[in-house]
Amino acid sequence: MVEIAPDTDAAVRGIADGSTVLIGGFGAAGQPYALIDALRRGGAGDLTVVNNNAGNGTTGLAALLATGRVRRIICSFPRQVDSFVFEELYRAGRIELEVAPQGNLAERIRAAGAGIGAFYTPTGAGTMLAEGKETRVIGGREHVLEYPIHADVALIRAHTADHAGNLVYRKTGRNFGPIMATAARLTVAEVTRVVPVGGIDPEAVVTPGIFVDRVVVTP
Amino acid sequence: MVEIAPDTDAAVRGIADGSTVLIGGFGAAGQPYALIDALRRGGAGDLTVVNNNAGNGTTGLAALLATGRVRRIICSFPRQVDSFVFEELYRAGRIELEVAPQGNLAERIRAAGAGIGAFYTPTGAGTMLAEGKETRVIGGREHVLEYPIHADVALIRAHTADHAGNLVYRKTGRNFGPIMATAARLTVAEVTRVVPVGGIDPEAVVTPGIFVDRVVVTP
Amino acid sequence: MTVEHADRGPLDRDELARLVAGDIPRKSFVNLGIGQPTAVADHFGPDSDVVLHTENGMLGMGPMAHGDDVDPDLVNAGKIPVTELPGAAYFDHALSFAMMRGGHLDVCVLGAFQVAADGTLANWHTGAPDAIPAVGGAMDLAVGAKDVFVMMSLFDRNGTPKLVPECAYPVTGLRCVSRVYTDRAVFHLTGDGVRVTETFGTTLAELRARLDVPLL
Amino acid sequence: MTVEHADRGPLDRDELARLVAGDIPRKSFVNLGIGQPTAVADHFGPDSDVVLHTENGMLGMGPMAHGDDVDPDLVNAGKIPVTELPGAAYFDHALSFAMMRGGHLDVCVLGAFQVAADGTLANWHTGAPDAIPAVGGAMDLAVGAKDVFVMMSLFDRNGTPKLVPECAYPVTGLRCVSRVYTDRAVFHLTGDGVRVTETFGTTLAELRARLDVPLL
Repeated sequence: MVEIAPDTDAAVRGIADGSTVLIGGFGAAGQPYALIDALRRGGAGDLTVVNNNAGNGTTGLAALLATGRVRRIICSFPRQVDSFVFEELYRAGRIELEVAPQGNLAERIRAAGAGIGAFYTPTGAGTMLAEGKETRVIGGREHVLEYPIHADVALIRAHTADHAGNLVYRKTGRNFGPIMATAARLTVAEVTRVVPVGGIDPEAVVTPGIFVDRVVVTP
Repeated sequence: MVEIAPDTDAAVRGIADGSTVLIGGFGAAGQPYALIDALRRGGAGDLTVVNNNAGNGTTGLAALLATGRVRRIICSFPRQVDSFVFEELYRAGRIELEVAPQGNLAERIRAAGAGIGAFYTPTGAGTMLAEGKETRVIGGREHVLEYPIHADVALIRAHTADHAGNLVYRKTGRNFGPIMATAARLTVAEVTRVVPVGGIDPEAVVTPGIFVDRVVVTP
Repeated sequence: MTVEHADRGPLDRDELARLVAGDIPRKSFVNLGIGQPTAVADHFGPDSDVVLHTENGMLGMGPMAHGDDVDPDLVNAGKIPVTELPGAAYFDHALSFAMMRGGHLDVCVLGAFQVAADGTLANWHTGAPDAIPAVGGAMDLAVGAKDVFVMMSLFDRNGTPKLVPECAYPVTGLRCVSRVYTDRAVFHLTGDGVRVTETFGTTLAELRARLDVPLL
Repeated sequence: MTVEHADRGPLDRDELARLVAGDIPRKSFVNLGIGQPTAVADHFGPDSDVVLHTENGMLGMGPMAHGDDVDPDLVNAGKIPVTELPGAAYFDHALSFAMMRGGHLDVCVLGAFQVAADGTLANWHTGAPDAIPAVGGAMDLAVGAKDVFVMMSLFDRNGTPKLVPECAYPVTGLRCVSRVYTDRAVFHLTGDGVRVTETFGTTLAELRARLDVPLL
């Protein structure tokens, strides 16, 4: 059974310095703003953050970056019109950046959750992003060997949870949530509402409760 | 848009000799009996069939095997109390058998659909089922290199389709259907009913229509 | 420290299943193998909050279905009709095996032909030349579950021990079993060796004499 | 066979988008890259039955959302609010990229800095030493879509051709582009070489003179 945390601070308790943190969301959609704020307040440092982007505006992930407590970010698209917080840190050499093709990012997170040790993909073959990586020709096509991204913590946003920890999402807010939930030792979901066990149709569950450790309701 | 076939014979038309055919189902649950019967009537031979099992009783997959037109079967669990059709063929040397751990079978089918060239898994390492396969130690643990199972055809059973080809399944009848639908050049689904476009909640779609070529309604 | 129950007979199947159930922590996610391990489900207390996984795509599996409750679309890994509990979830084989292989199940309970002292498991193939091999999800559970418990009789019909220095049967997984529950004793396979926690109708000394495996 | 429209100017952006839309077969599953390719969506006929994919997890994407229809949970790959059409489906990033990488999309339309004669694409990185690299889903689309169409101006501001013998910019994917739609001409990149199907405000002879790429 999942833990229903009384507030976001309780929901993120115990996140240690040096943690690798998966953060859901694609831009604003599905970004767990309240949990990111709680992580920022919690003060953990030397973090590695995995997100599709590198924050935008001054809230959420951007505000976390602004504290200087993120040592390294793994993402596919750090450059947005309003990603100035990241850009300033990056140009000042105060944050490490690993850029991965978005599909490799997703597949590497899924691989961690699914117990895959590594996989070959044609994505990125022959490009800068494959430099230094092992390659192999399979079926006449060059493939790159990619490794899973295992994490200590996943912070995601879903729409509804039940008391068994089952989650459903809302529209394109789903994005990385379901795979990130599988890839971390501790998965925390902020949701709009929690319903009793049996309140979600078993056929419609997207993330089964086995992948969810803590849930917190946020507006 | 998906094609709604008028009957099962039309639904399986054009399946050539020598095809690799993914057949959904785990035992009877989710087994597309009507499509298998149509494939049998269609007369294609020299088939490779991929299913979790190797048929049971005298109907469905077992009846197809009984025609002698399946050259080879890839499955995880051919031995059941009533798998006598397969057993007789196997002992007579009239069918080839490749046994794969069920998780490798599922992951290899998924890999074909997802464009993965190969993957490393600890499942099977050090066992007979890894003999002759490439291995590599990752994170201190021996892994086996497994390749995708690409198919010409997937025959699956779902519960409801809409005219866009979106599918939902029913209970544990879901099993291999969603991944098999992604791994074949031609995917055919038998369903209990077809509803208009918009008749399935977009949040509850399990197999999006992009993976489905033909749908046929069967009782 | 071994607790010896020498003044009674070996456990029967029901007692063994109850013993295993009692050792599974509350709120665990558990997969029970087909055959003998299935009976463990009958012995979880009402407050155990154990959630059962079946590899054909379900969490929150309930007891076997009977009569009108039988639904051909709702079966367990042994193809036996089962029921659905509140809070259940259905998913496809990719996600179901991701749970198993990705280390998300707390415990699986499997039967075995043999278990080696280092935890290597043999439970899928007798090795007989005319046997039709069939592995199902056994190798995935063996490598993937956080804890792999084995339930078996300690001796075969000929009195030969099934806890062995090295498996003679084709193996299912290397060094994966953490505990072996038998009718005669419970064995914890630790990094340091095999510890006997309890005996039934026998003594540690007697087991030392009958097994080829050093016991701590 | 090249159709020369020499008696007119080059295509404007709208005409180019219409041209691309007209070449996409009915009932195709299509991903439109951010920027200029997005405009292609406005030119599908009512009976085209084209289904739009957005890599952040949706098939059946509708036009941009305005006013009360804006929903922060419903955006396209450029984070622009969009709408949902009947028959839409939502899914996670793993399945969305499985569609892209597994060869399920019929067509994707991408912008480009440069395309080489062999179909090699450069569209993600200027190569400038102070540029912050950002790739998104471009490399996945490049290797995964059945047909990769590029939409771009044929010449940059300095008049330098962007269809080149070899890319000078860091590449996105090798030998992946099948067609290049530009304001001046449409190029089909075949196994045998580059074929010009149509010209606008120019001639095949003129293009032969200005491009370093042999034209069939």
